[in-house]
Amino acid sequence: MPEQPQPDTVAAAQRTPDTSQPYAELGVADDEYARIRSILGRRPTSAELAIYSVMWSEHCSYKSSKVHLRQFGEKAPHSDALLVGMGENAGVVDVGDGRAVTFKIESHNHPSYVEPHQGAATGVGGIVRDILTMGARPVAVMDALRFGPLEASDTRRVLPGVVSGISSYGNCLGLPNIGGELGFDAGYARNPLVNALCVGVMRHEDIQLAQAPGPGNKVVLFGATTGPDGIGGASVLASAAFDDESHAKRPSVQVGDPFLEKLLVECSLELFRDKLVVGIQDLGAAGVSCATTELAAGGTGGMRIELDRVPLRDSTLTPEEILMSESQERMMAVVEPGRLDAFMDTCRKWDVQASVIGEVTDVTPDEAERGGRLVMTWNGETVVDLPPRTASDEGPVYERPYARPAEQDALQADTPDTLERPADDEELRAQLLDVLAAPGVCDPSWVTEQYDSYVRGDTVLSAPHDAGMIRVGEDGERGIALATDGNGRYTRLDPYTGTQAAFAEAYRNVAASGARPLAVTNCLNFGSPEDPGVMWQFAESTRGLADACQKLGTPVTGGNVSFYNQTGDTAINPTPVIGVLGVIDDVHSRPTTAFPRNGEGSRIVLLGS
Amino acid sequence: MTARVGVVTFPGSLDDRDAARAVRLAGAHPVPLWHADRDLQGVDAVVLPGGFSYGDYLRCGAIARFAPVMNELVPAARSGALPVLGICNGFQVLCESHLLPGALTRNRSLRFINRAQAVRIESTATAWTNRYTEGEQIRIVLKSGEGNFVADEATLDELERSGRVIARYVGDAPNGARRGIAGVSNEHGNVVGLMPHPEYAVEDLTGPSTDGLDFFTSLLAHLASSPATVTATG
Amino acid sequence: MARVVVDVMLKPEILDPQGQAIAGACERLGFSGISEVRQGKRFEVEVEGEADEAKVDEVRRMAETLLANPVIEDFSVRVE
Amino acid sequence: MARVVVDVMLKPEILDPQGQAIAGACERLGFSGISEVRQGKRFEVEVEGEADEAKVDEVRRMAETLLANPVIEDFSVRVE
Ligand SMILES: Nc1ncnc2c1ncn2[C@@H]1O[C@H](COP(=O)(O)OP(=O)(O)O)[C@@H](O)[C@H]1O
Repeated sequence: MPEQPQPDTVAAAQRTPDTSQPYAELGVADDEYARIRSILGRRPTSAELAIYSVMWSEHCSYKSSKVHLRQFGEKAPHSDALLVGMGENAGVVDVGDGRAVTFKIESHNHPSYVEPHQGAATGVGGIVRDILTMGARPVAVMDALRFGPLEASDTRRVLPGVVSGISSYGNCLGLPNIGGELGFDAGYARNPLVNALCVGVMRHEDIQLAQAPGPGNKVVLFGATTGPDGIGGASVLASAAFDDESHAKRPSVQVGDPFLEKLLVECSLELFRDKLVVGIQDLGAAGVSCATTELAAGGTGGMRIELDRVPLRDSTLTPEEILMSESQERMMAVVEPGRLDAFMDTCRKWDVQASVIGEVTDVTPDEAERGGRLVMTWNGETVVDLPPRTASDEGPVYERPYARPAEQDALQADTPDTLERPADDEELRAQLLDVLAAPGVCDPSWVTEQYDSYVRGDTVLSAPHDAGMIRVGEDGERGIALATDGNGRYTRLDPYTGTQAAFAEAYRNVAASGARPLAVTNCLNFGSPEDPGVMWQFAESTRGLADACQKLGTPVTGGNVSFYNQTGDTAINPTPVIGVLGVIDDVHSRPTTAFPRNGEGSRIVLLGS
Repeated sequence: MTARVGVVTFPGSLDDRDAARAVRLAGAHPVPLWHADRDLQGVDAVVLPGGFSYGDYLRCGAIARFAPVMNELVPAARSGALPVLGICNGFQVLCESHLLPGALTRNRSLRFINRAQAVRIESTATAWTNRYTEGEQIRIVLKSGEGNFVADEATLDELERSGRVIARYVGDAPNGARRGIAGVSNEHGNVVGLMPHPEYAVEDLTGPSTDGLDFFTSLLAHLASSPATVTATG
Repeated sequence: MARVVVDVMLKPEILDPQGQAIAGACERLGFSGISEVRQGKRFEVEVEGEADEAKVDEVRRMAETLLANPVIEDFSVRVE
Repeated sequence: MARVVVDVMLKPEILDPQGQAIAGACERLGFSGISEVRQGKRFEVEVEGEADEAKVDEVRRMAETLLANPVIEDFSVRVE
């Protein structure tokens, strides 16, 4: 056995203020590092640096998008249906009869390029846990996919892998896939988009929030053990702290275990039903760092964690690696001491491993003022002592410069009017057939046949219909409908209108299924925010969506931003994928997307302009 | 007395809720059975539902076969007393338990198949198919990744000869199943395994038809006509 | 700690669509001279202590009852 | 005809849920002294003629590009 390396402790950090730290390799900017030092009044330990680096990453902090996303709140139309708005894991909408629905889209673009099957699978797993965390039973998924040209060799690797990943994970979890999108464009070669949506149903009183109230309450980690998944980045910390070959090459790939996720879902729902948790958070991209800082920030602000009590799959993990690990199928709960035994019994029943790793603590008014106090120990030594709100809520916010790209005019001037028209009927026919046979237009059943659309027995509409529809509540009349849409080409031509068009299409798809559109989620897939042209697209796109939502009276309840979708310097076409949720009072009344078989003599009417 | 039909939940079972719904719609009373209990609670029959028991990681049904509840179920089923319907994963569990011959392997296409599927009922001489007519075509749901029924030629011949092929796919078997076999029974006709899902074809709203309901009403007819069976398992 | 390996292959008379798909892909990708591919499973079982006869027997029983399905599969056990 | 065998296993640092499920089942079934199970794939590749160096190299290239996923798996090739 190699000797356990000495961790970088708070005491050591105080003793050695000038030790140089590999913050830049972790994506922390100079001024961000300076701010961390000023918050702490010393240099961060490497474990603290790990926490700030992931919590202040673009992915977790929304530092480039925040100023634009605010509009969704500011311009939000009044809606009686909104029970929980943006900011929580997912928004919650009242659908009547005491029932509420929560839904959200997440991207898993980059991981799905690196390892298509696992990347897409864990994308589904992540969004399902987000929905579960709100207290809801996940009831359906959808997937919006974009790939490079069908004939590109890369697409041949990525597309089947992505589809099999979504299929195997979603099917094994028992969630019907009720729709999605399939698009192809050269821009997505080497940068596919894999956006997964999940929707869940609960009773109003079951809403759970990510919070940790009550000093003395136990912090419990349950689900999978923690392994070296997705911590490629953490290796710089490990190798900076000590020389150890084995830490140099950590996998960036996370592998999903849908069976465990299924157990986790059933176990968590039973925990909620029996009122055994006071706060809960899923472990997403930033793992233990995110769950602890967010739970603490949402409660007293105080928490004490013994990191060495985290159950490990690989005993050589360092504190930094544990904090950054992206191992899947894990959840963190806050439990009253008196209910701990009952909590553990339920976990045992479902064969889900659970460990108490710490507790909620009180904070002094002084500490509260600074942002709370999160302390973590490793074999008795303090390796983290920071104000959690500074990591979770007070990350950097950037007003990135943006400017309309010069080529935008040329792009818009290049109208289809200049294109040659078909010379005769023959040519028109051939062109029409070409369009119908195009990969993004033709029958997608090669994909949709791999997804279980029936499981749970409540699917009223799924592929090939315009919207998916689910009956909510056993044998009830009420249902919800969902559609996602996005169009990178339109959005590239005019980000403001293009985004509105995508939203309007999803809205129409829901309306055409007989449901009343109620709320909106989105997944904003863009290039680098450091490119002013991309940032302009983003600003216009969010403005367009916020304005349209205001007009149509449907608030945005949540979403996800995915930046840095580019190959080299070339960004993808800006691709906001918009999801619209509607409610239908009687699912039996839904019209379907087909002319009725015995409808001879019926009139065909075209609505709109 | 309303018949009581047990529906087993293994870790990873998915279609237990739907099997229970179908039992209820047929007019019986569903009784949830937990994999870890050594107790069938005196039910009159059992449905082993679809899903991915234990993740189906090793082979579908291979681990579920050893669940404590199976220790009770297997002898009662083997003796001919207890009617058991295994659907999809439940079929796989029955094969792994050697209550039914053959095995279910990966679909020929190597992909999961989800679709409404035409199936022909080949035998009505079982506890679960007596309300159909022989040769009747029904439309139920096929949704599986490992639905390709295989067995050696001698076993297949014997199944055919003894009328134990109870359902076949109409047209080419989408999963490559030998001789188009979608379902088989044991020699007593009380144990039936079926790859496609009748429990998803019980309501017009959500299924491709309501053709699947008669698997469950067949059971009720069977129980009504053989009261001895009920007490034998009670 | 010692490692016992269990190899499980489909019986020769059982069709192996995965193997066939791979053989087909080999041809398309230009790998020549491949006449057949069959895909099976390999289990690496770590046993405590030495892999003595008793341990190997235990793994053999495990293979028989759990790791392989004798209806369609053959298996072999060896110490590595 | 000669047989070349390719064993493909998940890299040690990659989660193996299949192996874990099997190890759990072993324990419940009373197989004792099993500390870990990992599940991988075994390919039996039949090559035409002799399994000389060129052939084995060809199979190795096949393993790299087709049989194994180098992002998460390791493989080994041998003549049997
Ligand atoms: N990736 C996917 N996952 C699930 N369903 C999909 C996917 N792609 C397309 N679909 C479904 O297939 C049907 C047709 O899709 P599409 O051709 O995109 O429809 P439209 O052009 O009318 O939006 C729709 O019901 C859609 O929900």
